[in-house]
Amino acid sequence: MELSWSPAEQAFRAELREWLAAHVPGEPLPSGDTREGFARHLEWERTLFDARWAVVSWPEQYGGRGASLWEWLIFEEEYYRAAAPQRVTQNGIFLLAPTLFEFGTADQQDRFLSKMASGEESWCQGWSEPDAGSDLAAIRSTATRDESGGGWRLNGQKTWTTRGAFCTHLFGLFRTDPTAERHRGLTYFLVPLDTPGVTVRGFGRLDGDQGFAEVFFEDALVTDDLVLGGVDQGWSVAMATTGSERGLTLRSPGRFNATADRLVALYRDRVGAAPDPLLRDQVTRAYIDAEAYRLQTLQTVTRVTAGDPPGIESSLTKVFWSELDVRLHETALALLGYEAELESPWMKGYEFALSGPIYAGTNEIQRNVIAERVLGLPRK
Amino acid sequence: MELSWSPAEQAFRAELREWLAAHVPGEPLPSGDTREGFARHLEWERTLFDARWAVVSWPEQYGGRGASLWEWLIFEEEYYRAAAPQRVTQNGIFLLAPTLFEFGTADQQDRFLSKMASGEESWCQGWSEPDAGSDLAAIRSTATRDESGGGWRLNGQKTWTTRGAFCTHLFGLFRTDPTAERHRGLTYFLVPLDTPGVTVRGFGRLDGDQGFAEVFFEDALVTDDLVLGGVDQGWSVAMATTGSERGLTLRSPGRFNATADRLVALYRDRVGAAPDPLLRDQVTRAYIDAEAYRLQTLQTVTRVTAGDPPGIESSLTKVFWSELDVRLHETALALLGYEAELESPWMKGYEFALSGPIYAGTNEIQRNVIAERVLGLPRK
Amino acid sequence: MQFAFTEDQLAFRDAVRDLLAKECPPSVVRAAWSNADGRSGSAWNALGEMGVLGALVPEVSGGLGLSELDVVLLAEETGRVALPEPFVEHVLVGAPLAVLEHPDVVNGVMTVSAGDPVIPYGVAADVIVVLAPDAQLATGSSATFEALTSVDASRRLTRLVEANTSRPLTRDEISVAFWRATLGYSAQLLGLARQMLDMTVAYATERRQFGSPIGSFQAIKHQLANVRIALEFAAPLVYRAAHSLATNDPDAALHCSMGKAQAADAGMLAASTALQCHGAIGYSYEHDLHLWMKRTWALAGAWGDAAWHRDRVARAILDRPA
Amino acid sequence: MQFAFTEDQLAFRDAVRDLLAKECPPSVVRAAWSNADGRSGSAWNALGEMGVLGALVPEVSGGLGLSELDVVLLAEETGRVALPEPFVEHVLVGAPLAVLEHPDVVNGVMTVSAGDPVIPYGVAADVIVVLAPDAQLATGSSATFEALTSVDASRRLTRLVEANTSRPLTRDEISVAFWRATLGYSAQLLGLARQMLDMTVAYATERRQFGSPIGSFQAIKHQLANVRIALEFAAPLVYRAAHSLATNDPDAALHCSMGKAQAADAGMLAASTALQCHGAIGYSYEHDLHLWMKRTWALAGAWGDAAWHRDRVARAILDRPA
Repeated sequence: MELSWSPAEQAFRAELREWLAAHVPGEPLPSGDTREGFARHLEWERTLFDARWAVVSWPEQYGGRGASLWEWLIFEEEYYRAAAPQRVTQNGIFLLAPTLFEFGTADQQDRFLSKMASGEESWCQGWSEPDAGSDLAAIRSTATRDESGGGWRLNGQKTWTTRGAFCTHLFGLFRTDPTAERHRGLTYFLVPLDTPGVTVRGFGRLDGDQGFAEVFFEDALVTDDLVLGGVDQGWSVAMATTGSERGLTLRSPGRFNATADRLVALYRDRVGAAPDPLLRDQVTRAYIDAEAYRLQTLQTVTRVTAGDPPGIESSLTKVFWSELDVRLHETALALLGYEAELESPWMKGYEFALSGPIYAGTNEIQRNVIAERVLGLPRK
Repeated sequence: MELSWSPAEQAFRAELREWLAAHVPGEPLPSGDTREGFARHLEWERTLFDARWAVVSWPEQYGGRGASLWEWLIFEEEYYRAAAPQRVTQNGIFLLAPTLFEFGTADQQDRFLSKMASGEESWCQGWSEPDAGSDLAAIRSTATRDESGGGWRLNGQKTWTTRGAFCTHLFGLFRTDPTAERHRGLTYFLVPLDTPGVTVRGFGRLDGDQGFAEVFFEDALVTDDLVLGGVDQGWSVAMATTGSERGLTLRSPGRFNATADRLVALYRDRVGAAPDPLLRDQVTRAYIDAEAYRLQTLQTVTRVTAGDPPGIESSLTKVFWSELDVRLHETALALLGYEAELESPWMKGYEFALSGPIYAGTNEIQRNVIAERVLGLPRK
Repeated sequence: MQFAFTEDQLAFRDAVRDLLAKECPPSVVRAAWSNADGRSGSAWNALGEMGVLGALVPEVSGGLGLSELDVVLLAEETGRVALPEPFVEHVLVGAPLAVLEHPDVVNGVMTVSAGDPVIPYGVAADVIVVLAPDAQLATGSSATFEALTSVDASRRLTRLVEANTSRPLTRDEISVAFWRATLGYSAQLLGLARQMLDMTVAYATERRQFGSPIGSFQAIKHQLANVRIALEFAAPLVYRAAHSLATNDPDAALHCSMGKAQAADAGMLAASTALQCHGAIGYSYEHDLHLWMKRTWALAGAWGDAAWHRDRVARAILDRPA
Repeated sequence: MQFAFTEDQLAFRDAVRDLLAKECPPSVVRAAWSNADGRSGSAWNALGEMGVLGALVPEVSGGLGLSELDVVLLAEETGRVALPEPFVEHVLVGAPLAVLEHPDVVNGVMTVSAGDPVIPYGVAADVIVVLAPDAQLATGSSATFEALTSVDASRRLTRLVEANTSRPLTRDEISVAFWRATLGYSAQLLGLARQMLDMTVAYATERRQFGSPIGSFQAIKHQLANVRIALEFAAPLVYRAAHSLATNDPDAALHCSMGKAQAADAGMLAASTALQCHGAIGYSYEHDLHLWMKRTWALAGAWGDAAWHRDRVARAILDRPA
């Protein structure tokens, strides 16, 4: 066991910290879940990309630094510590890109990855449908073969598509085999949102921002080169993405450690010398949990680096970080007392945190997965 | 709304308090879940009975005072406040007696009630079987018609029978119609444990006391006059009892208010002037919850007194008091720190409290009942 | 001993419930998020005509001369429909204090709002009661405010900057005002929670995933059962607090703190459970759930949050010399 | 950066696990509840022959000269089988302190026990380390004890009354002893919890009610999933604490407190969940579950319970000047 960083890693951190100190906007940007804020965030992404900080773990040819997972962890730590802007490109970078690297053709990789990293093209996720939420396999949107058009005709509706109203592209699952049921007969498509027959309607999330969208497909033609992975192979292709969404990549500990540090600062600021007998324990528990999450991640990264890919244990991680994030913000709001209802980063953060136990597989689904696939309890 | 006691009720309380002060043993009796302790407790029950405090809410002819539910609540408050001995006769008094009053023949009532109240005859409950725990309707023990014997032959096994090894009688359910399934075809029998063919084996509970028993039946003959309610009607007859076990009668608030008061005293004793920042809130929550339970009971008794019997809401009560009892004791043990592991009334009480969420329908079953029958959520 | 409301109290409750069902459907709450003053309009006038808005005003001053016990269920009903009005501020706090100076508060022609220290609907109110930093009764037209933004956009939160025409409040007035407001918010929290539970039960019964209504899954059943349990053991503390205020019980303040702490916790549990069981649908701004949820967040923190009130209980039961 | 144990450390763990599986089945734990000294007999000797009992003793003194990081997994294994021995007291606390005066502690021919202030197996021990009220190293034969009764009848708890032959401990010795004991109990709590979880998963898979294995019901699944989650996020804190002690990290004490608090909470959750999922069967004295449960209760409270250790963390992170 070795819990200190190598000189190279420390140098990486130092360079990054210096760059962030020089470039992170002094004023927080407007929410990236609004049209104007999204544009402002894309400019920031461009700045990150030009300095090759946008996708540190990617190969250099696509704008990355070929950084190790350890360096990526350091990047996340520093990024959140610096309170740098939210990553509006994250659905592409964290959800689609791993799948593109694994299943994409060389042409698809060349065509999409760099533009994704620079924010020139922005991607939203087309999983959920009105009747396919927790039950993702209930997808009904179809893709019908169109030989004359040299591709597929998309029909149906996706919904709860994060930032769909502002993005240029969508990746999602459509049913190519109408006779197949549940997980079978689905195909993974890459869809430019300006394709004729595609209509996007933004709608509000809990916090009022237009961060959600419904996407309607009416005989929208997508060519064969926009199929990712094999036809009818969509589910297994997508699971790689879901795996990374539910697992390590989206929720690095940096975010929660930074929040825990801000919570501690808030406690000291509000409570001063006399310990608040009621909230002191809550703050301490949340701080310890954030630390536990960081250490558990180091454990996981050690395993992954040794060639043992993150598996179903990612369900444990998802439940823990999402409920920790809620606790961190609940505790902060409790410290704010009557001011909790006022507009503040803590309230905004609380509203966002409340989505954690719901998306990427509700925590109810995750606990089923833990019980059945980690503990081996019987399904029926 | 009137939240004060009438002069008559205050007089009742004063008389009782005086009597308890004069008669409650200074030294706590040995556990009533041991053979020797059980005998000592029966002596105490006899003392209670002779002073007509054993069953205050019963008619005078059976040793009661025809007291109101309100007076019964007062009795319980004072009884627990005085830290008087546990009621080893409670299974008869609280579970069987209501059923006897409702379904028993005049002969059965005369034959059993007074002796039950005095402790001359002591009753244990024969519900559970090795394969019928939460799933009570899975009862397999049988009663087969024996015309020549003028009664029924009992066969099978009951288990987790509280204090079964010390009692003289058992009440329980047996399957009289082998062709009927689940809740149908069961009959409620009153069984003297000295009946030939009945074998009782005591075994230990969590705390080590022999408070449990297995009861084996091999062609044990019980005569027709020991059937309570109609043949094959056992389930509906028993539900009255279960209702009272799960509902008001067994868990009057007095017990929890007295425990909460002792917890507050313990906190003051251990913590002194400086508030313990970590346990102060836990103690306060537990105290408030005990108060809430008392008030909710007053609400229920008001309804019952107005002729509206306690219904399925008793599931809400059972979950709350059983989990409150655990919290009260957990908090006390936390206050005791390293001394928590030492023999003490708090540890003994904790071990007992842990049975609350399990018996009389596990809290998992109770939450199903609340969801389906109180909230109306779909079964399937 | 009788822990129940009278026929009259229940009949009054039913009448107000019927009125609010008609005058304050969810569309009115949603509209108040974006309209001029954040208020319901007609619902307020209808309550005024019914006499509810002067319920605690003595009859000699034209009110109904009722007690906290008579109005606690009415406040709960206004919570159930998330009525966007300074109902508690006016009925329980402001009208009884202001009626001598401003007789029109009795029927709601003039509106009183109140806060400690922040005041909902301050700008729209004709009269202001504020308990901190300087406890005073002020004429709205003479006052200037700092506008604040509440997570519940209908609350139109303000902070009093200064008022020219005002009188200070006595210590008694301050104490009565504070505990009545605490009681009123506790009751509204119960109503909000009951409605969120009902909404969620209805949704879980109709929404199907994996071929079954999600309400048939134990994970949903047990979460909702826990909310029902929390409500079952919060409401009696709130009703007892109302009785204690109405009878000047020496422990009335302690009882109000117990009620607010428990009602706030039950409300927060109901809110997060309702959201979790609704999933992404409930997370959508277009769904009504968030209107109830955000009102709950606001009321749980105002007039002392659960931690603050539990600390008061702790001081009373733990710290006083044994 | 590498958060993992070495092949050697894991191999040592496996060897000890195999030994304990053979030498300490549940029957040995149950027997220790009623036998003369509450101990395992052969398991102790076997551990001694393997060298485990002198693991932290320097090689110059005949020990293995290993670190806390090398033995934390061994302590976890002794928890998994609920080994009825003063393992932590001897291996992590006593042997390194006593070896110069009593060389035979290295192989366990002499047993050291330790406490703060109460001492398990005090009467049976040849050497006693006690940290309070007077921190000293004492010869068992020269000491008199007050016998105490632990809820875990195998622990044979005692309080030192007086010892004739003893030497006081230095501040450093006290500090090292306390934090090593805290670490050892934390690791044992993890092992106990893992075993209770395994027992319960096995039981829930085989026990049928309502026509299905009870482990197929979501109410059971989610409770057990919560235990698994608690363990997943307790273990890394304990292992990190071991590393910090082994490397003399300035924050080692803070890290030990985090580990004990989290491990104790996880253990208590595992215990109550295991009991609830076993139902009346687990509530029976004849069932082995209570042996693990009561050991968990005892270890959770000893060497500082969760509240005490969280308070230390709070002092470090919240109260130090910003």
